[in-house]
Amino acid sequence: MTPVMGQYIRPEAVAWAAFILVVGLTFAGALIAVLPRNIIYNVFGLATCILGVAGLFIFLGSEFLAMMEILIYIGAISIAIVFAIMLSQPMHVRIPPAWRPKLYLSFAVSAVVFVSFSVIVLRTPWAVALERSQDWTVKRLGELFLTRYELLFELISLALLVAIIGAIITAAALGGGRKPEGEP
Amino acid sequence: MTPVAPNGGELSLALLAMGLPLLSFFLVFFVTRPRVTLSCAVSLVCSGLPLLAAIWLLAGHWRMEAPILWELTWMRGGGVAVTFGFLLDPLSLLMLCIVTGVSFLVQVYSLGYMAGDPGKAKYYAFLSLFAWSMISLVLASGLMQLYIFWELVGLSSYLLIGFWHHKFSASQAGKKAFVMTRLGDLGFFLGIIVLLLNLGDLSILGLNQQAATRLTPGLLTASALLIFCGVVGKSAQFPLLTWLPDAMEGPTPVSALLHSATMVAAGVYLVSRLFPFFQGSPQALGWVLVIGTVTMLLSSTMAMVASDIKQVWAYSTVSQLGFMFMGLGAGGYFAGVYHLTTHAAFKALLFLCSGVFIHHYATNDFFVMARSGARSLKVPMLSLTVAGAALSGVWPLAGFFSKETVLSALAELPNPAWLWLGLLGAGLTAYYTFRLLFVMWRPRRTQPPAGHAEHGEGGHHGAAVYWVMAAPLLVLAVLTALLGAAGPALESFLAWGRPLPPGAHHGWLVAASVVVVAAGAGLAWLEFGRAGAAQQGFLSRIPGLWNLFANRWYLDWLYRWLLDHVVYGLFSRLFTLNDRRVVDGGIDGFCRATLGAGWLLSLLQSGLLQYNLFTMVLVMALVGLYFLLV
Amino acid sequence: MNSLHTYLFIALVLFCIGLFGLLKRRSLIGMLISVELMLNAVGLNFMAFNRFLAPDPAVGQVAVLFIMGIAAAEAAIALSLILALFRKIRSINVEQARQLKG
Amino acid sequence: MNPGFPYLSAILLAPALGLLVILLLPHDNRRAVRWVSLISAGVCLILSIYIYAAYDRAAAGLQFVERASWVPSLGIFYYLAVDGINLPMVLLTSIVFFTGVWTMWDLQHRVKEFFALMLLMVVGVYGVFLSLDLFFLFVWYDVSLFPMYPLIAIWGSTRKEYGALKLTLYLLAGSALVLPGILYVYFQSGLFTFDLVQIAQAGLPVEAQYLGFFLFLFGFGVLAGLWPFHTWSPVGHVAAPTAVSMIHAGVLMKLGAYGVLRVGMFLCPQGLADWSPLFALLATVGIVYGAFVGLAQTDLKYVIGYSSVSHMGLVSLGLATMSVGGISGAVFQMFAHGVMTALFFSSVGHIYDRTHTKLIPDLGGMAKVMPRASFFFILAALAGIGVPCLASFWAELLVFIAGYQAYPLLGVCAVLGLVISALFMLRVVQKTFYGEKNERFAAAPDMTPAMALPRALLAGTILLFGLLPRLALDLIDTGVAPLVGMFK
Amino acid sequence: MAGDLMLFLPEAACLLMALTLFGLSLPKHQDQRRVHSWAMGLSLLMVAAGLAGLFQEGHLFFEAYRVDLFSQFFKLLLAVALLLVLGICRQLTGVEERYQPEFFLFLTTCTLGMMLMVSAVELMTLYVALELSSFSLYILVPLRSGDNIDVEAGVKYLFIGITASCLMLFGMSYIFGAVHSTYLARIADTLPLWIHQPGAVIGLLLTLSGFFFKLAAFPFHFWAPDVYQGAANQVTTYIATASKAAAVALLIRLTALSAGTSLYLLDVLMVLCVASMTLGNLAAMVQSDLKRMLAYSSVAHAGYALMGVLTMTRLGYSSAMFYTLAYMVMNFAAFMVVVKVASQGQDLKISDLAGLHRRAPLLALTLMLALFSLAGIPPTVGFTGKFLVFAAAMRDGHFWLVLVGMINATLSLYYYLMVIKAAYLTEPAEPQESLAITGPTRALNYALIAAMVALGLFPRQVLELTEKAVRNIF
Repeated sequence: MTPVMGQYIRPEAVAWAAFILVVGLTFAGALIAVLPRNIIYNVFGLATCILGVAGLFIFLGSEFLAMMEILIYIGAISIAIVFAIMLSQPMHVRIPPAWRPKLYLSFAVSAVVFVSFSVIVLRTPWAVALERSQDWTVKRLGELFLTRYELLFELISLALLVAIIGAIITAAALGGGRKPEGEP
Repeated sequence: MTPVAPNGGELSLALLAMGLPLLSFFLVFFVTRPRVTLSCAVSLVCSGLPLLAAIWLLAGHWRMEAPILWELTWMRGGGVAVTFGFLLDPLSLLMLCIVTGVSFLVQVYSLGYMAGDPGKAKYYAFLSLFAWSMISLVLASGLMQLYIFWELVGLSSYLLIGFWHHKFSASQAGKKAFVMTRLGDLGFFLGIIVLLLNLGDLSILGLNQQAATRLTPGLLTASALLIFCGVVGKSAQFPLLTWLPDAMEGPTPVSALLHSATMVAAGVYLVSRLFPFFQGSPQALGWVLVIGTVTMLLSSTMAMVASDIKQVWAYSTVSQLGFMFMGLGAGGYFAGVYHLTTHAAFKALLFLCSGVFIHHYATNDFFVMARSGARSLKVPMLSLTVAGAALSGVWPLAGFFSKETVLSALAELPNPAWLWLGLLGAGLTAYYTFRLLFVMWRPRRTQPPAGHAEHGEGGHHGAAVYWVMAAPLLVLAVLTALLGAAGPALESFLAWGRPLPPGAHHGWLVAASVVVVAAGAGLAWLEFGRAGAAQQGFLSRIPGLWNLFANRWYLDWLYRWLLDHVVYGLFSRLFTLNDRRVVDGGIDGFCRATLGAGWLLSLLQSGLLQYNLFTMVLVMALVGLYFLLV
Repeated sequence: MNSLHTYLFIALVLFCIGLFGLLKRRSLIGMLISVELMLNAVGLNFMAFNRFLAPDPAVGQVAVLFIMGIAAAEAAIALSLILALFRKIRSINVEQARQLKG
Repeated sequence: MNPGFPYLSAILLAPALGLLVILLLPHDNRRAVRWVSLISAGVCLILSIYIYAAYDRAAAGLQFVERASWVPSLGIFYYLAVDGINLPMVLLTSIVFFTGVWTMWDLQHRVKEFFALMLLMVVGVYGVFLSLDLFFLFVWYDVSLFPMYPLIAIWGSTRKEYGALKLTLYLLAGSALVLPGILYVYFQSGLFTFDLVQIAQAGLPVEAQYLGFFLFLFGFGVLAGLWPFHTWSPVGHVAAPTAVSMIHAGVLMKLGAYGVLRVGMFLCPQGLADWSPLFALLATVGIVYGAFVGLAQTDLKYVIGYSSVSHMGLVSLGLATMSVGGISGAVFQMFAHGVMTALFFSSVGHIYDRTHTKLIPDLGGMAKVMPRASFFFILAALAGIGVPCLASFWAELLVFIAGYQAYPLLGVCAVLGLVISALFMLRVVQKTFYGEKNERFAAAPDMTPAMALPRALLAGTILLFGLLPRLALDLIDTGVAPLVGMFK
Repeated sequence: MAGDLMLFLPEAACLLMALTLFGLSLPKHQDQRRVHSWAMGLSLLMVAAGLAGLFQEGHLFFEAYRVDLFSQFFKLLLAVALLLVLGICRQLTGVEERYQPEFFLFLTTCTLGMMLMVSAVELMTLYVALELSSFSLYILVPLRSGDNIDVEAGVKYLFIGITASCLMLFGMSYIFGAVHSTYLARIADTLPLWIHQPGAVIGLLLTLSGFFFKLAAFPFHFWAPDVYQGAANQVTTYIATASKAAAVALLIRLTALSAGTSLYLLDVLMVLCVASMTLGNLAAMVQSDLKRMLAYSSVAHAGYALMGVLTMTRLGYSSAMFYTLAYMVMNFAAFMVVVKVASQGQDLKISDLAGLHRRAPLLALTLMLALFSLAGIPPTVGFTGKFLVFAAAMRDGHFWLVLVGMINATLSLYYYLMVIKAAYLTEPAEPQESLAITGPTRALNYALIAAMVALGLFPRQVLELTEKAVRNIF
């Protein structure tokens, strides 16, 4: 950013713009992920939303997390979803029109949740911790992984292992026993 | 009068009289039943010895000074004590003799009457049971003991009436007798409770001495009337009088013993027993008089149209009992008891005689009997005549004297109407008695054959049987003839040997009653006795009355209606419906509703995943909202 | 923008959008996508608290990281199950899968 | 306290041991199963008679005490003792149990299971009567109830599954009130003990007694056949097999009344005072109502079932009077009615086994066909209508006196019920045993002497206690008097 | 480290077992019998380890992991549950043969997850451990052979599970926001101050929802009927026993955080408790599939367990623990019979039990006792458990709750009786041959019968143990 521009565009404004952009990305992505009936749009929406969230993470002070977010969600989850979509070929399956009341019901429930939690958020006097450390480095994270969250670290690897074996078994084998007519 | 304790002899005699019949019952019923002869022997011995004991006691205490009392606690619970024991005083001794005497005679008689019956041993067991209950009733020292045996007597009556239970009418009659007397006993029982709760003392002596002073008049009257309810039931007084005629479905000796001489007289005995107590309440005595009068007249009219010999005597029993109550109600203690005594003799005799005929001719209809040649049975025929005359009050038989005492008691009353009604009753009695006698003596061949057999196996069993049955008749006939003379002696005995206050002697009363009896007998002669008489009563020309009398004033019909339409039709049916529909149905309905709710809830599990998710999230969100609102 | 409430509300909106999708979408994969949105919202929440309130900023990050990891594992299992279901009933429409009810 | 031989535990254990032995016996060995049951029943009977005789009436109070801590942290005790109230009940149980086992001697169908369940039920019954610890009392209470379901549903007759289900659910619904009641009392007493005697002595807060008694009254009342919660009883009786009916009507229904007495009235005397008008009213309605409904029944067992409702109403009325006489009468009535109704059902059971009908119109003239069975039935009927010198007369007498004293109007109605019950009992006797005999059953065999013996035992008990009521009442009074002292 | 190993003994044994099974699952063809024997042996070892570690106490992993009597009690319970379930897996007819080693593996990892869960005192650890056990179950459910419904059940289980865990995480984030820590010890210190703030209490409640899901309490019960029916019988057995135990443990731990100071939490728990009981019992009444019926009944039982938990007193917690033990025993007994009767691994209708008393008297007896126990009839353990739970509730003055509970117990009796009726009364349409019962099965039956009665009549020792355990957390 040049100093000239800095005269006209204050850093706060840029930050605001960036923030609004990020939030916009998040919400727009979320809506795209949820609303269209075409599943591929949804995946794109998810990816967009993830980008937004990653941006928000940056705003919240953790670039590392933003990176991991993009890595895991877009790099792993979204890809996996795309594969699943391709394998299950849902594109050519005709989706019957939605049952309207269900839509309203979903909306109502979400609205109720929104309202009640908004009030909760507003009514709670969130208190700031008395002493606050400002150590945002990744090193600190690494330390924690090897000390206080050591068990957690081991555990999640185990969970992932189980998930992978399980996914292999389920995806590779289940349902293989009985194929509908006409399938090779 | 303070009672004294019995000495050893008195104690053992009284206990012998009370205990032997029970022993006999158990022995016969549970042990010797298969062996008929042995059973009869046991039973006879066990009823003969109490008779001897009774006579011994009576003779030994002819001039007793104070009542003899012996008691032990039978049951005690929660402040209520029931005593078991005996109270020996003139009244109970006299009654004891009557009961044991008739009982023994009837047992002898039954040897013949029940010969060949397959249930003979059981029959004797029941007779023993009855004897035990009746003796214990008579000797009871307390009202509760009296009540207990009162009920047991009712039970024996039930068993004996329904003895030939394969006959529907017999079992029906037994049931009717039991339930109707039970209805009366309801009052009796409540009366006892009232006395117990207010007086705390149920001993007969205590009641007679203290009740009048310790109870308020209202309570006294109430309890007396309640007790009298029991009497009404047991002695078949109006309005509970219809069971007694039906009770004639039992074997004739049973009728003689229970339903004429002893058990039904227990009511009279009870009122006499508690006479000082009843005297405490003039209203109560007034009711006794009224009920007695109504009953006497009503049942006399019924007797006038009956053609079943036992029915006639049954109605007559009811009527005579009513007559006794009139005597008692009028304040004539001796009158009632004396009539009870004589009545026991001649009425038992009447039944036993009838039993011979029934046994012989296998019919209950005296028209048929007469036509079949009843006159040829000399002893029964003569006895029947003697007893019938005594019943009608023919001089010098016992009935005449006792009837006179009752009438003179009535004459003491300020209102002459009672006397007139008594005389009317006497006339009616004479009429129906002589009606029967004339028919029996002077049979007509024109009557249509009718009637039914009580004794299925009737027929001839030979001379031995005949004489076994005839012997008791003779004994009773003699008694009937002689008891009239024993009146004054009895009177002084019952009054504890004290000199009697000179009662007003109504000379004209004798004349009046003779005239009335003669009129009744004369009318009977005109219609039944004289040669060429149609043997049809004047009542048969008045169908309305005839039907009324023949149908027992429609009392039975009323009861039947009440039973069918109120007890069964209304209460029983309604309660049953309520039970099925409301009480039970309500529960079933509740259960069905629960199941329905389960079914509805299981619809929630529709298989659609997202509706489940809705519910989950919604509930949690509502829980959040709840927190915010509260 | 530098307030806790802003982020909390962003997270909440995201959560509700995800919830809406979860309840509405009939495609199981669509539902899974919605779930991912919800998990992101949770992550945002953690990070927001972490940023504005928590004594140690590392804790929130760790939590979010683990949530991501678990989300990935979950997605793997979910997708494989969805595929298995697809092979059985030839559909990934959740409303077609209703043999179990009552 | 008295360290001698643990008689009460022995009574409790004898059927439990029998049960174990039966479970280990092979299925086809019916003979051994029967003998084991009979022997354990006999042991119980002998022990019961012994403690009945050995109980020191002068000393009164709780005797043969066995007390040990079970779960100390909750204050649960293993606490067995007898006094004047439960001793007659124990004797009753033994008599009915013994005769019941004997009555079912000829059973051929799934013998092992039947006797096993019956023994289990009896263990429960003894447990309830002997335990003075609320926890155990409830445990045994339920133990005695649930075997009813299989017992009725497998070996029963008319609408057996319906009857069994209704009965079980109904009774356990009743116990759904009892358990909260027990816990309520436990915490309200502030003692944290389930020891019934201790709670009773300490006394509950008056305001707690109101709710407490309500719970016990209706919880146990269901089992006592308290109107209007009685319909399970006739339905269940009709469905149940003979011995089960005997134990059920003879003993189990007493559990309910016993519970009201022992738990409700001991712990909540003030509550009883509050509720007694309602209690007495329901009891009286039950008496009259049961008699009237019984009048309209055509099934022998229904008749007896409703007579039980009526008679148990008397028990309730006696309890509601809060007087020594009434409660003694009620306890004695429990005993007397138990024996009587057992005799009823065992006679009906015989008739049903031989004729395969218990419909009154189908029968008739049975007195000729089966004199023994008829005799026992008629004797029971006579006891049922309160004929003097049979056991229940005395009980009814006491109850009526006390009832009249406490509630004159209800007392009169109750006495009226007696006439109705006389009417319906005699009607049944007449229609079933008298009259023309039905030729279809003319050849039906009477009881063999061996099978008549258990019935004779019951009949003998009725007569014995009828002639000598003090055998029981003196004892009962010693138990009741202290209780009534608590009402003052 | 030796001391640490002692602390970690049950988990270490479990881990060892998981690794061994993983190794066994690698070869393409594996003798099922051999794998089963290994599994049995190792799980026996695990039970032994559980017993040995029962009275250990201490912290591991920088205070993130706490070993005390409370956790060890549940670990032992879990180990025993696993052993028992493995015990009825000898004939795994319900699972395709080639996946049987994996089947055992996932059972083990699930147990491991739950063991870690009961000891974890840090929210994230808790979450990941929960997911570990959940993942294993998500995979176990559709492992059934032959049927279509298994995958459907798996999918539903999964989606309800992840929804619940989303809610749970959302709640955790609020807790984190309120008390700034994920350590339960810290939370327990701070939370009572915060409990009247909506963020904290809703956070706590939402956190509980993950365990409501495990426990199948209302409103997170919807998976239960489907999964019980859809999963292989052995898996259902496992879900119905072990995972319930872990859920109760965590509910106790988490509600204890509020120190019983929140009336609101109490209200909510009460509502959920009543709703669970009533809904479960009512819906169970109309079921015809046995496992489905048992599923609804387990919803009801979740309500009873909640009743002990919601009092948030020592008595309540210890009674809830006892109830869990009781529930495990009796439910296992019931399912054991289901497994044995469904010898082909098929679903059982209630009517399929017809004539069971003839086909297998011992199984019928066990079933009857188990059902009576479930219905809360003394002298079985189910009664004692219920009694204790009710006592705890009554002590806190929840009279109506106890009354509702008892009425529900009566309702439940209805459907249990229907099953007993089928087993004991109904005769099968066509005669079926009797079931062969092997010696070990017979012994298992006797053991279960003895356990149900003995624990019912002699609860003293176990009760003292649970009371002691509760003192560790509260």
